[in-house]
Amino acid sequence: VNLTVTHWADGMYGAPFAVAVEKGYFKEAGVDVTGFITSQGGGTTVRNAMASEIPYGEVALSAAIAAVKQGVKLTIVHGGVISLADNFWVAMKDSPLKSIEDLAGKRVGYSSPKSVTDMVSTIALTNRKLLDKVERKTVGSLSSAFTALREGGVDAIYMTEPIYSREKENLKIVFRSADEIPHMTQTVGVVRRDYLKAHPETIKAIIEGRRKGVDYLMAHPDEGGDILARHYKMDPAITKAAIQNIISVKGTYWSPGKFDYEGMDTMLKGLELVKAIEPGAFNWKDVVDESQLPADQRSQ
Amino acid sequence: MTNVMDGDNRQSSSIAVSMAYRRHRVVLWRLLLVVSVIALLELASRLSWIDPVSFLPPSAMAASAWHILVDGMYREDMLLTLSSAGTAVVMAVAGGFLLGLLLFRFGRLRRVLDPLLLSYYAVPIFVLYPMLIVIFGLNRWPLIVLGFLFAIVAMAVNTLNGLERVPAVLLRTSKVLHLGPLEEVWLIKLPASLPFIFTGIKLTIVYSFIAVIGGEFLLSGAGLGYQIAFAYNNFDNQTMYGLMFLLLLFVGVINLLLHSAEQRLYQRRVLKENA
Amino acid sequence: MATHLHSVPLAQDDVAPAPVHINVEAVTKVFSREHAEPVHALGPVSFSLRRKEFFSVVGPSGCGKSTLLDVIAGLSAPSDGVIEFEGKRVNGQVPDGVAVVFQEDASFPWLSVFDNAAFGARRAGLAETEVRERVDHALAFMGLARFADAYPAQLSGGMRQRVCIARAMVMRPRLMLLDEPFGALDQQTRLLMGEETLKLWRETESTIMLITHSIDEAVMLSDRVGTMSARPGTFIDIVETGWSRERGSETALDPRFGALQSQIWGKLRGESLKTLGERS
Amino acid sequence: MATHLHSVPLAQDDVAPAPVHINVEAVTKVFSREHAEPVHALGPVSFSLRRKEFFSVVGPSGCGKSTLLDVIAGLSAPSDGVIEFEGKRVNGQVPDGVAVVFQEDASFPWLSVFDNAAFGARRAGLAETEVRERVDHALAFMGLARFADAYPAQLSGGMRQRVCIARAMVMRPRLMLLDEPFGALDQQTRLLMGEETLKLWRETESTIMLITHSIDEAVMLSDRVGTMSARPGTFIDIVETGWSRERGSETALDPRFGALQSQIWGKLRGESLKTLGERS
Amino acid sequence: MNRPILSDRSKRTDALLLVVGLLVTWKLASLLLGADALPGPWLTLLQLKRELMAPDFGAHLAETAKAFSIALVLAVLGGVCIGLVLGARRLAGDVVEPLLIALYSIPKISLYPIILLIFGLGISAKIAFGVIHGIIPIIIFTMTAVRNIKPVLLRSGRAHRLTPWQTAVHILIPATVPEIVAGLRIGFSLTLLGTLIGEMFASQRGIGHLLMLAIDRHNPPTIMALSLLLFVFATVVSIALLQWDRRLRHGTVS
Ligand SMILES: Nc1ncnc2c1ncn2[C@@H]1O[C@H](COP(=O)(O)OP(=O)(O)OP(=O)(O)O)[C@@H](O)[C@H]1O
Ligand SMILES: Nc1ncnc2c1ncn2[C@@H]1O[C@H](COP(=O)(O)OP(=O)(O)OP(=O)(O)O)[C@@H](O)[C@H]1O
Ligand SMILES: [Mg+2]
Ligand SMILES: [Mg+2]
Repeated sequence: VNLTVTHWADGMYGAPFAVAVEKGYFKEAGVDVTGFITSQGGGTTVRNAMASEIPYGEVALSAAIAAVKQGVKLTIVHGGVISLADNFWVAMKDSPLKSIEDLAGKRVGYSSPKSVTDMVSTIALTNRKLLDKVERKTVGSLSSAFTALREGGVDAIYMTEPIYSREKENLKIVFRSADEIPHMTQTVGVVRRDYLKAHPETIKAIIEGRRKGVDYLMAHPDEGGDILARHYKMDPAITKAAIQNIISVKGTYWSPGKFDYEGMDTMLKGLELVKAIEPGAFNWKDVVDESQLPADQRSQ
Repeated sequence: MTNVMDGDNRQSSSIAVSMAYRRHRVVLWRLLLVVSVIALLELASRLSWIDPVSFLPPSAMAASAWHILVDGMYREDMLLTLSSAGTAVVMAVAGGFLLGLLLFRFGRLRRVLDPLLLSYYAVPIFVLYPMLIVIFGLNRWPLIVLGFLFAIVAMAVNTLNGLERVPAVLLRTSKVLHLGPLEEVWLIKLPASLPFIFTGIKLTIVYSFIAVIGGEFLLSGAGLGYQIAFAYNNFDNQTMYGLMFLLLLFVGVINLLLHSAEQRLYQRRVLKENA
Repeated sequence: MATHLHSVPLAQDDVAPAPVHINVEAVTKVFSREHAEPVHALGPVSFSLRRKEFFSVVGPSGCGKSTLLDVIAGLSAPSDGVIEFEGKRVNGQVPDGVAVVFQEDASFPWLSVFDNAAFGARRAGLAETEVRERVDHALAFMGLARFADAYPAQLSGGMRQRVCIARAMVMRPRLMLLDEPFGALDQQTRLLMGEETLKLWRETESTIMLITHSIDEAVMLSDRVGTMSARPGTFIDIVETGWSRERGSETALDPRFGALQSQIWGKLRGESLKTLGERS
Repeated sequence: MATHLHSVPLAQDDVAPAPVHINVEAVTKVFSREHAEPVHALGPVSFSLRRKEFFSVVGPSGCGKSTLLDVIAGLSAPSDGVIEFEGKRVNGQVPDGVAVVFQEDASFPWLSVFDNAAFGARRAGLAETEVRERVDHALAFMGLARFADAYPAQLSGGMRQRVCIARAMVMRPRLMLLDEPFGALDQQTRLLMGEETLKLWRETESTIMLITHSIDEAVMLSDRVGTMSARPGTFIDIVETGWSRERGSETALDPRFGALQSQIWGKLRGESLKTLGERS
Repeated sequence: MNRPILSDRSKRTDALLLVVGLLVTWKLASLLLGADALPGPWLTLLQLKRELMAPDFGAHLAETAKAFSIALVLAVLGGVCIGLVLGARRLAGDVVEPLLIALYSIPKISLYPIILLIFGLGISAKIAFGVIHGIIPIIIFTMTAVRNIKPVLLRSGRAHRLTPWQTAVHILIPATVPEIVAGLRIGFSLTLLGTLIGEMFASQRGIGHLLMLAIDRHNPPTIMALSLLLFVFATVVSIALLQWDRRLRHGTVS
């Protein structure tokens, strides 16, 4: 069967899955995973996930929240990526910019309003009291962002792994998002509610397989890099560098399953801040179901 | 002639009714079609035959559209999109017509370019976006140019089709009357190929909108397309369908206006029978 | 300027030889077809028209009459030979002062009858009052006054052809080339139109070359009648009628009428038979 | 089935009254135009054709002849009145056994001359050998044998019209409706074609209604000639010629020929003058 | 009117001229914009070779080819048939045309949820995307052409008592071949585009997916290589259609 993983092949969220498939962890746990689906945009990914044979996916938390708010019947079953370790703000190599403070009076490109890059830059700059001193521009996808940066349309842009590791000779990091915002959950695992009820064991198996993948990755980052490179069809040097880069940031990036409610709240607040969702009560209890997590990963 | 036209009163009034029907039947049928489709969709979504997460009842779409309009929260985005698409349409219509003329005039140019003209639609045109940014900078122009590029060929091809269908005897007449090349275009070729030109304009409008909105959808941070994309990704069906409804309405109205202008021009040329 | 005159004697009522208006020398036309042998459509043809002459051409179907007209008007280049109009060589361009009425319907479907008739005059930059006057006259002349606001789609075949004649007439050309302009008219209307054409010809003093399928018409109206052979068309006979300029349909009563008619008829019969004679 | 017969007496060489083939009763046609007063184009017209009759219609330009043909063929519905063909009402469909040759060029530009001529026969499902035979015959008949592989764009106006006649001929219809089919032909060819049409008519035993602009042709070929008034066209006169079935162009030598001709001529003159008389 | 018949050699010169012209323009643009934004021809060709050598490229290609060919058949058959009907039935055409065009203008990507709902994930969703992109231009072109057929030809058809089907096959289609082919050529390309867009959303296989990936990863050489591949493919088909059109048209234009 296919599983849905957001940014499969161009983000680091898929690494545990790649390892779990390669090492047979999913099979051991009792699901035969053969491939992964991804697509443009969080909403589409959630929709694709809900339409799949196993309606499970590791998707952007923001998309999951939006979906729940609009009445999609899904349940969040595990934490995914719970830090911003793969998220940087970069300038051209020869740029004088060295830190977030240098951005005052400069132009920074984020992808689009109400997006995660909008939110992260807003929070980070607000924390540093720089928000009104920096001119923020929308630059769209990474391709056009890159072009804008190269052509001098903006002075710094958002950047994510593993693209950063590929382009690092041309770029320099101005600041790392994780340094400004230590806790923020990016992705979570979601399941269609009726499926969870009918096949809890399948979900449990997926979570278990993924967890083993995470464990292996932390224990053998280099081998993990090779595996990821095979699945992503990339140069192993790049994936290895990316994994190293992520691990070097303190804090957990790939959660073995445990939820980081603080990071989830940060995301929720951030979304409200950039007006991506209407402010209002949102109770995690109603949408999170920890019953499929291994005992050591549950909150209580 | 009078004895034919003056039937008894009943007959003439029934004739009047049938004449009125004839005149307005297109509008009537169109209305009927639209209303019944909408009713069907309304029913289907109200009765939850269609998943409410995927689809809204049309009445809710209309309500949301109305709300958006009154609220004015997307006014700027709408103006942005309309002005970009409008600029693209104007450029593409003019450019496409000229291109069509050139191709018609210079057979060799046409033979050389012909195979490329249509195949370029096969390449997802937004891969050009980064290049356009390099050329035009980080503003609306890359999108406008995207709309222009996407639409111009449809216009050119239709112009070409139309020009080819101008009866040879009319072109010969224009030679006899010593029309200059410009006059010939304006007074003979353009009116003679008008039906095709109209089709070209209609497609140009559609393609410009598709490209501009699609571009916003994927690449930009503002405009109707972006807002639709955002609402879509956020599962905000109210806003998404509301905006789509407005868009549909807008393009629909433009098309209807064009269509009726076309009809008015046609009437003279086409046999209209009262049988 | 070519001074070559055709050997046929001048009309009797001309005192001095009228100047040559158009001169056609050794003109031929061959159409090449893809994947087929070329069609030799016309010629070699040589003749000249005097200024103010009324010249008619008759010939079997497909013999190259329309082709000849095209070539003279400068609408298509001859494969060989030279055409001169008013002393200047015709060279891929319709010379000024020439009007053409084509065999096919050439009315503009998007213009009303009035605007169709006014088209050429307006392009020539005439004042609108002048245009209006000329068009009104021409439409009345053609019996179309009541259809001035109609569009060609609402007219019968004959009416559309009359619109085209009106359009040419409004231009007051020095040379009128008419390709079977009365083809879609009934015999009686045709007769009337013929007389009107004579009137027009006298009034405007233009040279007229008329292609027609009616020998009677040709004989009745013309100073000279040229008879063409079957394709490739050449002139096998050019007869002078000798009518005075002030002629009308009463020429038909002239004893010479019958003689001319049967002379042409005799020539034409063989050619038409040749054309149709390709039958098995 | 209507048994109403027109009051004009039957042809002399028919012994028993021939059955009615087509019956037209009180037919009118009004074209409504948007933003303009409607045009009353035709009628009311009533007449019938006998089986195997050769009927010609003459009338001034724009009087409604083509309109009448359209209505009879079922190509457009009459505003009022009834048409019956072989006892069945014609109702918005061309009945089986009817072939039409239109006034305009209706050759299919994408088909060769041969395929054009074969079009109807092939659609009717004839065997290919039969089609080939008939088409070869028809093209030879029309003097087009050498152009079988040409395309209409390569033909002269008259040749295209002959292609359309061949296409109708190949169908061997029981009723042929011909709208000025010889309009683009020269007089001599026209005469020859007329005689061929007579031969065809005798051979195939079809009923023919011929719209023509030539009174001579009408008188020479027909059993009866109908003369139409100016628009709205009605029959002001239907004369019986009384020729035998075995006639040819020698009818023109018959003393009655002149009388018939001038009778029709007289009627038509007034109507044509009326049409053109709208002039100022 | 009598165009000189072109020799094969001058045709070949034209083609060569075109290719060289395109390559030079491309190279110049690449120099001007920088190889990072627009990789030059040689770089692109190298990348294309690399893409073609990739072990699973064949599978991607096959996936796209399958979805596309089905979509194309549906779009062409459907488009031509609907176009013929709408063109021949004036009333129906007048009623439907503005609606069709208006519908066509909404971003089709936003129809994705509905398509997903109806077709689910996988090939049928891609096909649906291809069809909705390609069918409308074909309809519009066909309809316009049918409406502009000389009336006397249609009357001839009626005089021969053709059934609607026969009328379509023997009159409407041959009389409108040039426009139908033009419609096909646009429709062909747009169907391909639609299929690719479908793959970008609903699939993890196919050329469209590769292209999206390249865009997401910001990989200009791959983007250019795949675009070139598509472009060449579409051009070849376009030329073939053109050739076919010329064959059918002989004699029609003098
Ligand atoms: N474009 C063309 N290509 C090939 N042959 C042509 C072309 N145009 C005309 N012809 C041929 O040239 C010959 C003369 O044609 P033309 O139209 O001059 O005849 P015409 O005398 O005007 O006949 P009609 O009286 O029937 O109008 C015909 O045999 C025709 O087949
Ligand atoms: N579609 C139409 N709309 C309005 N009026 C029309 C239409 N078709 C024909 N008419 C009018 O009907 C009248 C008769 O036309 P029709 O074509 O029957 O004449 P006709 O006798 O065939 O003339 P001709 O000998 O010139 O061909 C004309 O006056 C014309 O203006
Ligand atoms: Mg001719
Ligand atoms: Mg007529």
